[in-house]
Amino acid sequence: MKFALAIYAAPFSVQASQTALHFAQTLLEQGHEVIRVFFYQDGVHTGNQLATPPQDEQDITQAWRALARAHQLDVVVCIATALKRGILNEEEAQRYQQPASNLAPEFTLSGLGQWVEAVVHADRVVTFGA
Amino acid sequence: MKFALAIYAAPFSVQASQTALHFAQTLLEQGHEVIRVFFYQDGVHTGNQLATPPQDEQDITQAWRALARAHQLDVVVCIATALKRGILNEEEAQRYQQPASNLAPEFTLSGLGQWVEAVVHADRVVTFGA
Amino acid sequence: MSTLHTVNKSPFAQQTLTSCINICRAGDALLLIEDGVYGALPSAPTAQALKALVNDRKVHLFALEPDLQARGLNDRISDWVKVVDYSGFVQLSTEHKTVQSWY
Amino acid sequence: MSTLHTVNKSPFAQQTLTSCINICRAGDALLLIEDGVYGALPSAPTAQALKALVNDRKVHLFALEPDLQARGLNDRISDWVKVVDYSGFVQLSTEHKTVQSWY
Amino acid sequence: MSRKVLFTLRHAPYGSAIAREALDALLATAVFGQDISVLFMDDGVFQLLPEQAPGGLPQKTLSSSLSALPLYDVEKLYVHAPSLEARGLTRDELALDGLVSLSSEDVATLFSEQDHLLSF
Amino acid sequence: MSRKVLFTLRHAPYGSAIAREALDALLATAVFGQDISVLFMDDGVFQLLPEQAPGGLPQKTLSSSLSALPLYDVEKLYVHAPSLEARGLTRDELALDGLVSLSSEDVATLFSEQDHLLSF
Repeated sequence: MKFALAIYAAPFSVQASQTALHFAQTLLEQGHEVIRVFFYQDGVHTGNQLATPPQDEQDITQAWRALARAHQLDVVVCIATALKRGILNEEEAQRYQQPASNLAPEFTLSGLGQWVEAVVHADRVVTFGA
Repeated sequence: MKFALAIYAAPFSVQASQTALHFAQTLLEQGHEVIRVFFYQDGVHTGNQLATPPQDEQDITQAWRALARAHQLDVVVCIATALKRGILNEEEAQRYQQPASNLAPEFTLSGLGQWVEAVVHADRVVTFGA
Repeated sequence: MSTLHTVNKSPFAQQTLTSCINICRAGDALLLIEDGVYGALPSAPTAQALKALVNDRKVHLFALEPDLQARGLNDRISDWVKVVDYSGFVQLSTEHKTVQSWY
Repeated sequence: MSTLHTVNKSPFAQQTLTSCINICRAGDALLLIEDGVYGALPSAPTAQALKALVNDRKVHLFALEPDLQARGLNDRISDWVKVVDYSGFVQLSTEHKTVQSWY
Repeated sequence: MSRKVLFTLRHAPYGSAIAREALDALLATAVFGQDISVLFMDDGVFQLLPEQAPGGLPQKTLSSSLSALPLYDVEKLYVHAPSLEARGLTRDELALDGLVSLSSEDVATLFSEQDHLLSF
Repeated sequence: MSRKVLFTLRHAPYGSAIAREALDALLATAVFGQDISVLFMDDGVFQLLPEQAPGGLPQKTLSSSLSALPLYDVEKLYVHAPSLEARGLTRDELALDGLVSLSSEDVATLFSEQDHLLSF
């Protein structure tokens, strides 16, 4: 089946981010298709490649990056809620004259339209709230 | 009186961050001393200088920066919970070989000892939880 | 068409599970995840309502095994709660037409 | 020595205010802030307990004015709730020896 | 392709950004021509109180944004009656016209008619 | 200068990072020689359940970290008895020894004896 996942929860702060990761891994293991993962609200922090967790804790951002690379996942970070929370790619950093960018390269910064498109084409939509 | 403030709440996500800001402003207006503001847990996102909120929303990070400059406030971001959440100064970015840093210059990245020291010397400790 | 409901908040702290219980209908499934698994305890304020949901209103009730295990709850849950792993979570989400997340 | 308690969660959604009410003692103050100001409504599940707190247990009860105003609650709150602004919040924190934040 | 999508809004305004960011998601979905229903439930009904004035926070007024929903052709607007009653509110005093009251059983039926359920 | 500081822990473990990060703050305060008391209350008592095994999450086991508190000379350990009772738990089955049970009134007294109250 075609799944679209919405993640509203910050990594490293609440468990929902781990739940979503585990759910996505299981979906892919079972041969389902994840047509898009959309990070919204505090979920956008998942795309921050500067996250440097201690060695004895899971690096959720790295885990999503690895999953995205292994399965060519379409992982989208909502541009409006990300800018507000200080998650930027190089293009937006330049546009707003910010001194640096921090979005991991596996993530795409895009609008809510990407989410609506995924909802339209998905057989199932699953939300992971904070 | 000498106040120490602890802020555990993310800016732009929950109101507690605005409440803390307003409380600190009022303390200073009334002649109280804010000996330290300690950002912990999701509060550390307050130090992210890449935050780019839309023009019709309050820029909480800028408001804290302005308050810190105007009153020479000691605003400390907890280093352990900040690194985990991807908030780094240049020194830590180099140490962990991260491609960029994002901590606003008005904030200091430091350990929990700074918080304990503030608690010891404060007449009042006020916590702003998420 | 039936719905899979997920609940991730403790019923001792929040009203989330109660809200979900009021909306479940026959054929739906309710999956307790994260801190929601405290709702599987017989001492939970929602315990009688959940039992009635299973027995009288024909709702299927589950709790996510790794979340029970993390919290030390495996041997403490009510016997009307079924335990599933992530494969079960995925299967439930395919068997029901929609998924409602209560958080 | 007395304590200022702050509560920032809606009593319709969370048990936070109830927990605080059980711990308040005579001479303490309780300040409702953020979504906690919904606790100032007469319809709140905690309304009778709060009234008893004020009348029988001699606890001072306040709600933060800008938070009431934001939510459209100014004309709806119980008459045993006093309204304060941020200056009042600061003053309460100086008048009591400690501040306990319930969130 | 148009899908039947229900937005369930269960959180109070201002205390968190959920209500505001839910509205943004709702309007985006409306703009893309989906068949949207909106349900206010639990503390989400507080989004509908009139006379909200968050100038002091400062945040934008949510109720006035909500009243623009019909302009986006979002016209299937529901409120969970037991949530209103528990809060001592009546449909007539709310800042949004055209709300249909639903019992818990009605909400279950509404859920069953959707292609997708989005919750905020 | 040593201050009397009470840590009140009210949140369940694993669902959020609060319990873990509270413990870090607690141990740091102990290392700096303050006069610390710890109170487990509301869902915070779930931090004390034995047989926690979060390997699948993956997070570190909280209860085993808590059992190290006496090594840090944190020995004033309290549990709110009504919180335990409401959850069907007894003091004897918890993963931490030396917990003193307090009524709500006792907790109010404990609060009144402190220089500062830190809540997590």
